Amino acid sequence: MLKYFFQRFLIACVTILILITVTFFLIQLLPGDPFLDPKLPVEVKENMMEYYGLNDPLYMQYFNYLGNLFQGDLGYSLKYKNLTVNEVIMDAFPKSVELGLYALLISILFGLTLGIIAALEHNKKLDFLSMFIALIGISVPAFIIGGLFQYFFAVKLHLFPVAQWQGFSYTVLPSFALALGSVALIARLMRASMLEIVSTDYVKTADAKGLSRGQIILRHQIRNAVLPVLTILGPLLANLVTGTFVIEKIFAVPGLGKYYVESMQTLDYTMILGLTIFFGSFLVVVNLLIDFCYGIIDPRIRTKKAGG
Amino acid sequence: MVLFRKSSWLLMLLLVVSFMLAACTAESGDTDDGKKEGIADDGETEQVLRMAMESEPEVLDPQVSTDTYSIIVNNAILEGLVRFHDGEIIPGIAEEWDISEDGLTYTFHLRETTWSDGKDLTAEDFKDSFIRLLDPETASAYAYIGYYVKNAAAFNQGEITDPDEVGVKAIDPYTLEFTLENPTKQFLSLTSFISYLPSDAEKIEEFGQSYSSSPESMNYNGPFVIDSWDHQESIVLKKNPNYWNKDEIKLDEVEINIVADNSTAVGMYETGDIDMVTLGREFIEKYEQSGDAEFYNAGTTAFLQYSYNGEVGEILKNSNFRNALSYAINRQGLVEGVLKNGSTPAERYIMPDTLGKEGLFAEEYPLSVFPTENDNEKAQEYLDKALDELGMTKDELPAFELLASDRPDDRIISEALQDMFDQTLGIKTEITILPHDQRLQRLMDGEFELMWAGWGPDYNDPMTYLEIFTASSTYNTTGFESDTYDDLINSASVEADVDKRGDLLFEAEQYLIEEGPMTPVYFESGAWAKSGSLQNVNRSPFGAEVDFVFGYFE
Amino acid sequence: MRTKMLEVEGLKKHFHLSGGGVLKAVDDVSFYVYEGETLGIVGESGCGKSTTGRAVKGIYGITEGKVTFNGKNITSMNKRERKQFARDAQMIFQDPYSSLNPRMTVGELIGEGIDIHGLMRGKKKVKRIYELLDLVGLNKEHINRFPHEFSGGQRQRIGIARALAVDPKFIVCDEPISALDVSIQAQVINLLEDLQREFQLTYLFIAHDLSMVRHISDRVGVMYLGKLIEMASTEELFTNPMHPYTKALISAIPVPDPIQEEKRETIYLKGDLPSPMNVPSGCPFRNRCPIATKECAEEVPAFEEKTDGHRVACIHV
Amino acid sequence: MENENKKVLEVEDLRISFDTYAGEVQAIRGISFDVKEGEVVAIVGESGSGKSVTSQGIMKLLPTPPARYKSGAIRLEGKDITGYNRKQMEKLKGSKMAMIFQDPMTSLNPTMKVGRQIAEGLKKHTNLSKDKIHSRVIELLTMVGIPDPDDRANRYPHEFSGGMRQRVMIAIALACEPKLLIADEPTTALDVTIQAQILKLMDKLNEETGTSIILITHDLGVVAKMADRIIVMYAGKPVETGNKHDIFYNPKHPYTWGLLGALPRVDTDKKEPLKSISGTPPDLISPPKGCAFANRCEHAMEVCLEHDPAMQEYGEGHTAACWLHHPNAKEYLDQIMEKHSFGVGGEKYANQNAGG
Amino acid sequence: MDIAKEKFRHVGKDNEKGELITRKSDSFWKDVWRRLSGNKAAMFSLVFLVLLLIMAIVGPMMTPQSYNVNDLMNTNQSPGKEHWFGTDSLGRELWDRVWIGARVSIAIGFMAAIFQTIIGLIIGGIAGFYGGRLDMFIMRFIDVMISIPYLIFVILIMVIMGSGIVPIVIAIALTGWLEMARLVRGQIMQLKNEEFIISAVSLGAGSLRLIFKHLIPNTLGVVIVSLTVAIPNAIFAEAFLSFIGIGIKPPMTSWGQLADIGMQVMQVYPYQLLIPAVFISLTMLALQLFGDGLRDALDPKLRK
Repeated sequence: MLKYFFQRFLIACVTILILITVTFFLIQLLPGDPFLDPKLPVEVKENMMEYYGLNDPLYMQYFNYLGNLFQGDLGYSLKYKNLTVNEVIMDAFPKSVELGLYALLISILFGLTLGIIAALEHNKKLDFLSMFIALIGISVPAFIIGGLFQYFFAVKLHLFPVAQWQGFSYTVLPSFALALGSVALIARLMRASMLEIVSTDYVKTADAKGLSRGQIILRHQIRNAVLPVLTILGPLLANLVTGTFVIEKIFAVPGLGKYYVESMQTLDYTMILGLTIFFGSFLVVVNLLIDFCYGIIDPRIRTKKAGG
Repeated sequence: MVLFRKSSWLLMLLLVVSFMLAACTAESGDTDDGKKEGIADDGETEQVLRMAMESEPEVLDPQVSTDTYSIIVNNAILEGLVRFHDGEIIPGIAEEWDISEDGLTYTFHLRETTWSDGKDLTAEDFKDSFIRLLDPETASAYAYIGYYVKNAAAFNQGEITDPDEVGVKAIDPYTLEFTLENPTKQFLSLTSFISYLPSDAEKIEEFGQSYSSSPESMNYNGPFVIDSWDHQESIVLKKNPNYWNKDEIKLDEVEINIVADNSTAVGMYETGDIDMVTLGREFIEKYEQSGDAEFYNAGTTAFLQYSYNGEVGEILKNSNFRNALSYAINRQGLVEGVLKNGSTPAERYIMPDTLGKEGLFAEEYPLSVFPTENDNEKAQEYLDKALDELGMTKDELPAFELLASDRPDDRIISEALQDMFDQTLGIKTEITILPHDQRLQRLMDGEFELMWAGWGPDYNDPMTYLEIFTASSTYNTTGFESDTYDDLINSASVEADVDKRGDLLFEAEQYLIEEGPMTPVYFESGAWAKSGSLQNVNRSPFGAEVDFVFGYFE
Repeated sequence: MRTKMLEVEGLKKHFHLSGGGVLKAVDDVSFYVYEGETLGIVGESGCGKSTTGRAVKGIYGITEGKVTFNGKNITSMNKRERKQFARDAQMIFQDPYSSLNPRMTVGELIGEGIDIHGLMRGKKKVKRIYELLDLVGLNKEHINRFPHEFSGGQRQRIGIARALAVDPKFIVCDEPISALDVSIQAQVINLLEDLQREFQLTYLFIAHDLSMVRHISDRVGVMYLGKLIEMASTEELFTNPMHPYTKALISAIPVPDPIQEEKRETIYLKGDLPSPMNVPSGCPFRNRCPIATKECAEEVPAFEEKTDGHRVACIHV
Repeated sequence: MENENKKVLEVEDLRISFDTYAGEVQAIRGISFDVKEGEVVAIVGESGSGKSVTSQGIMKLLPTPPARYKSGAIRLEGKDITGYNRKQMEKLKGSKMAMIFQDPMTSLNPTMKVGRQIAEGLKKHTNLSKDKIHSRVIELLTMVGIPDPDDRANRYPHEFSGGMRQRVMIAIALACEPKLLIADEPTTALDVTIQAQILKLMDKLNEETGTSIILITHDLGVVAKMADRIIVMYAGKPVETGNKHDIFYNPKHPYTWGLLGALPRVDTDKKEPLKSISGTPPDLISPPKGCAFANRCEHAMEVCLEHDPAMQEYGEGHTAACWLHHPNAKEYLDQIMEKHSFGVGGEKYANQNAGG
Repeated sequence: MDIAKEKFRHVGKDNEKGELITRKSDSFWKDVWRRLSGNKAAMFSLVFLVLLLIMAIVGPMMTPQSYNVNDLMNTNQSPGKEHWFGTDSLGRELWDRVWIGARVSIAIGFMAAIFQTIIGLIIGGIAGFYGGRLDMFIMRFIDVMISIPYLIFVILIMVIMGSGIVPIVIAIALTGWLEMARLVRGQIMQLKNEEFIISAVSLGAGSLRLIFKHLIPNTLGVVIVSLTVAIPNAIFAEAFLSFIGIGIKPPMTSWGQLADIGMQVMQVYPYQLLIPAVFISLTMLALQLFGDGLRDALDPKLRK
């Protein structure tokens, strides 16, 4: 088991190193620099480029960056000039994670329920209703959903605050808006997974034991059906945490997504790199964790890995 | 089976209920926040201003920051030698000042006051801050704002290394003297500008590059201090008890929320979460109808810029051709039909509210060159003439690239222009939309044909509009190089005589309109709405975009 | 002297698993097949019989050992020889459901070998396909149908026709009947026998069903955990099995005759087949063997000729 | 076999269809049989003959739809359970009757410990305390021959080999001492040596507990070893029933002849070709008008193509459905009986009960 | 039973009939279509999509106005007799713009989906087919690519190629192919172990034949299904790009852009949001349902 994780960890490290390298040189391909301002006299700009080390040869910039990175220093942002990327991450990431986790929770709760209902009522009214609800989640772009939620539930009905991130009530609308797509995803996956399991032999065995339908569903179907759903939770969480830009913007949530997009648009080199590395590592860690959880839930994998 | 069907419906119901439940708990949470509303428990009006800002200040360090939002915040937490308020220059930390006859020496007499932490605020602080602005080590983007001062440019560019040679002197703790390179009319107002604001050397020493990144890491000398700063979420300002003029400050607290999306901000305004809001183009009509919209001058002259470079430049250099385009533009239509934000058609280049010799430049030197509405016949005439001069037929005209940034207004105006040129003249354009920074890069590389652009003033003087088109200006990548024009601007900038200077600037504007690489389209305004009881909050094209320092609730 | 069409010497096929283990699917197996005969290979699941078949046909690379077909080492053939080998040696598969490409018609399936080896085209090819269909007892109208429309037995006959299309000399039959019903098994076995007679084919017949192997084979080899443990002529093997595993295997097959079945004595082996991932040291069979002794753990018993043409790998024989 | 008369299960003219996109598949087209106490009844037939559907039909394990009970009655210990709903069936399943499936690799829930899977049925059908249930689980595991049952009960199915899993399945089935055990091809997926072990176990349990067994298989060897009575099914219908000796030594139906002939004979010269049955079973969406086997039958007569033969009795409990035994066909029957011997072991029970 | 004796004449077995397949012969795709056409939701979706395509072609021709002609006197007019879908802030007919937007969005959806499918098919196919080191290398490469911020690519492409349909398609496809490649690789890896592939190998089939005759036809079903998923994804991606201000070249428009503009004016002119939003959502819904239907129709488990 340990050996397996160590292996995975090594591969992940190499992947991240390549990621850093590729991203580093890719950004250099973009025309322009972080200090675009037609008013800037040439000399002033020279001063700035010099100060931020952007006049060094690329390879030196690259190795400097790596050197700092190994000390855990992602450098100062070039836009928010007195904030380090570390500070930005420490400050904004928990908010993104909070939002992402709420959304994940909602997705799991609603997604599983809808999926289970749909599967149990296969080809009946509730199946269609559940799947229709799920499909709407996939069919409407997030920014429209977010905007509509905000307009109706906050501006018109005053049920929730319009925007910002100052307490539980502030989290409801953005979390739901963010979750809708993944609710649909999970619901559909769960439904398919459940339907597959309905026709497995061990469900028949359970049936032959004389278990009631509820017992069969709870003990045999759902637990096994959840496994494939689990495998997507990692990527899903990563998506939810990193893909919040639209929702963050609409609901003025001070998360990382905003920094990410903004850094890209303003060529804030250190920020782009820092966040890319951070998100890349986050993705890797989440996947490792999910792998681990998967092992706990599915005994087959547990021993296989222990043995291998 | 029947049983189970029921439970399925039950589950479904449960989902709905859980959402409703969330709503209920949220509502009860809301009542806790209820005291945010304007009226305090004792019935007296609470002096708390809540507002929204599109973006977070990039950096509050006055010598480093350049962006609109830092300027708004710094205007409230720091005070320069003078303060710019409601279109006027009023005394700031300097009680009074003397300007030498030749306009080259400014002597400021400072009042005895302290930083927010009680430390004395002296002329030395202002001097150090100014030197810091110029220090190449600071790598300030706005270092050039200090170039008017003697030897400032040389020091910034490393030609001299002794800061004492720079024309700024602390004669005694409360007397500061600036010596300029040339007489500069706008210098006094510049001293209210962000780059001239003082910063505390001790804090800089302590925090290094992280100076001003949090409330504790900076010192204040303005009406307010920062109470808390949640990055990208809100900045809360509290009244500064050590501010010299604190009696004039009515607001106890200012809560600045960072809300990027304008419709979100408007939503917050409608639900009473904020007291004032800038109105995007879309909301103006609605608020105008209810009488709640107020308009303010944004100061920007929006114009269509041309490139004189290359083959396309040969066509665009032709003044008849530019006139043809100019007459094809329905300025009134754009302003009234599309923007609706109180912008006015540009009949000249320099924004009418700009200060002239004594009063407004536009009143002292009236000019009205461009039609407010399109004149298709004239446009056609000009085009025919131009084609004649160029020796080409209309079919030989290329499809021009029209470059615009991805701001929604820029996009829509460029689309409108495209249609106008096509409908009136049959001139085809291809619009290229680029993110703001990428468009800037194209501008600075001079890689464009037509560009939708504009110029916002750095200071209240026609010069800010005119100097950008000199041959040596970094902004001017259009290929427009005219000795006549450069001479006019150079003469004006060293001219100490106010009347002569005014004449020179007017001549330069006319020349630019005739020969210059741009066609003014409109003078930009903005609209905003504020709660009825909020008074004395100003919006101005110069200085801080929003000035709430002296605001109060009735 | 009969010619040996196929000779296998010291064949090993190991798989490196992604987890890091090594699966010794076939471990040092040697045998030969005479021209025109049927050699049966039997064994339980996981004993490596199918892997042996595939390795012999050159589908897998060989870890160690030598496979000679008509005197040529199959791993060192040139391109032309390889193509000829691909034609001369054919294979019939176990699963009639997955061994036919579901997107191809019966005509295309049977014609594929003809196309690959460029044997004939156009009307001639169609005529040949009709012949083959007839040969395996299918109708002409089946030519445009898709595999999923056929029953298992019919599909298996399509598979046979597909192999026959290129006039092979040698066919590896990889459990061709184990997925079929009893009545259908007989059809296929009879067909294989008929074809062998008609075209002088040589078979390597892999199966776990001993009675069928007994019926069709001239000689039989028994495999256990990647090794051949006994090999003899069919009569000899079934009447005089020497290896304790072979004895148990033969006795375990229920005979479809109630009276005989009652009279028979079944040897029940203890325990389960070990996983081929961890084969016991020494004799692989020792921990289930009723006559195992300490010595059995010490070394792998040699696969030796005990009586004329009867080879066994057991130190107690 | 002492209580000859006590019938555990009676099935009468059971017909089950499946509704599919292509139409109604008549999977079982009328089957009647009974199972006496302690008896092992084997249902033999090839895939698609309806033997598995019959077994699952009795247990009502078929999902409805697409399955549809068209007619027939099922009586368990004399009680008519045909119209039982799910709740009523739940009480019977696992306690009165139990089932073992073909593939032990997939019939156990991979994420549940084996002990719990056995205990589940006990919890449902008995009022035993937790401890008692546990000790019963251990007892069951011991009974089916799983070594170290205490440890094994806490393991997951993937840690068991195929044979061991099938033993666990048997333990699950026998947990509540059912009257009837339906074993649906219990050894098909197992290796021969393991099959022998499992068969021995089943045989032992049958003797010890007196549980009646319906053994569903296609392997006539297994039948010969295990069964008391045999039902041969073809295309959704039984074509011949009888005790072991009737079927093996005096078969009446050409399909049974075919089945027996298709097996390699132990006692004859091996180079004699097998008697194969050519062709393929009919598609049960449109079963033929006459005898379903007629198209593959060497001895088919005109009547076979037009009329479906009814079951005729040829001795106690020995019935077959074939026109050959109709008086009108006697000449032809005699002819072929002289030429061939049908059945195994060389013993001829020639024509004793023909026309009866 | 009374049956004439002559009926008992021996006729023997009928080989032809014994091997007869009574069900109608269906090719794979015919079979799929039959099942698909039985799926009401999928068929409704198909009809909707076809209607949409037709309207995208003829819609703009139904009004005398054009999608790009301004009418500054008639901006933001509500839907009604004169302006079927109302007008936008430049007084342009939303009716025309919605159909032009449909053309653009659908074109982007299809082109991006097809483009990324082709890339994914080739690269995933190579990885799956050759396996080993090459596979390992490609998969790592994909891992890295997935973590690189998508917007960097988009901005890079926009800067190099400008705004417009083609750069957007390339930008979307450049990231979209990754998933497709993984999917195809998985399929090929699975197929490689199928007996029919081994069977073809043992017949002496070359790589080309294996790929084009055996592997690709058998992955096609899965690929087509993911294609139907890729189309809405691409339409969504375009909408997202519009939201962050990177879009197609004006005066052309797309649904994403229309919806983005509509979002801004939602509180004032709700129809400007509702109309494009409804079209986007219905199209997504239709594509999803059709994709689902296709998946079901292609599912080999249901074929037996």
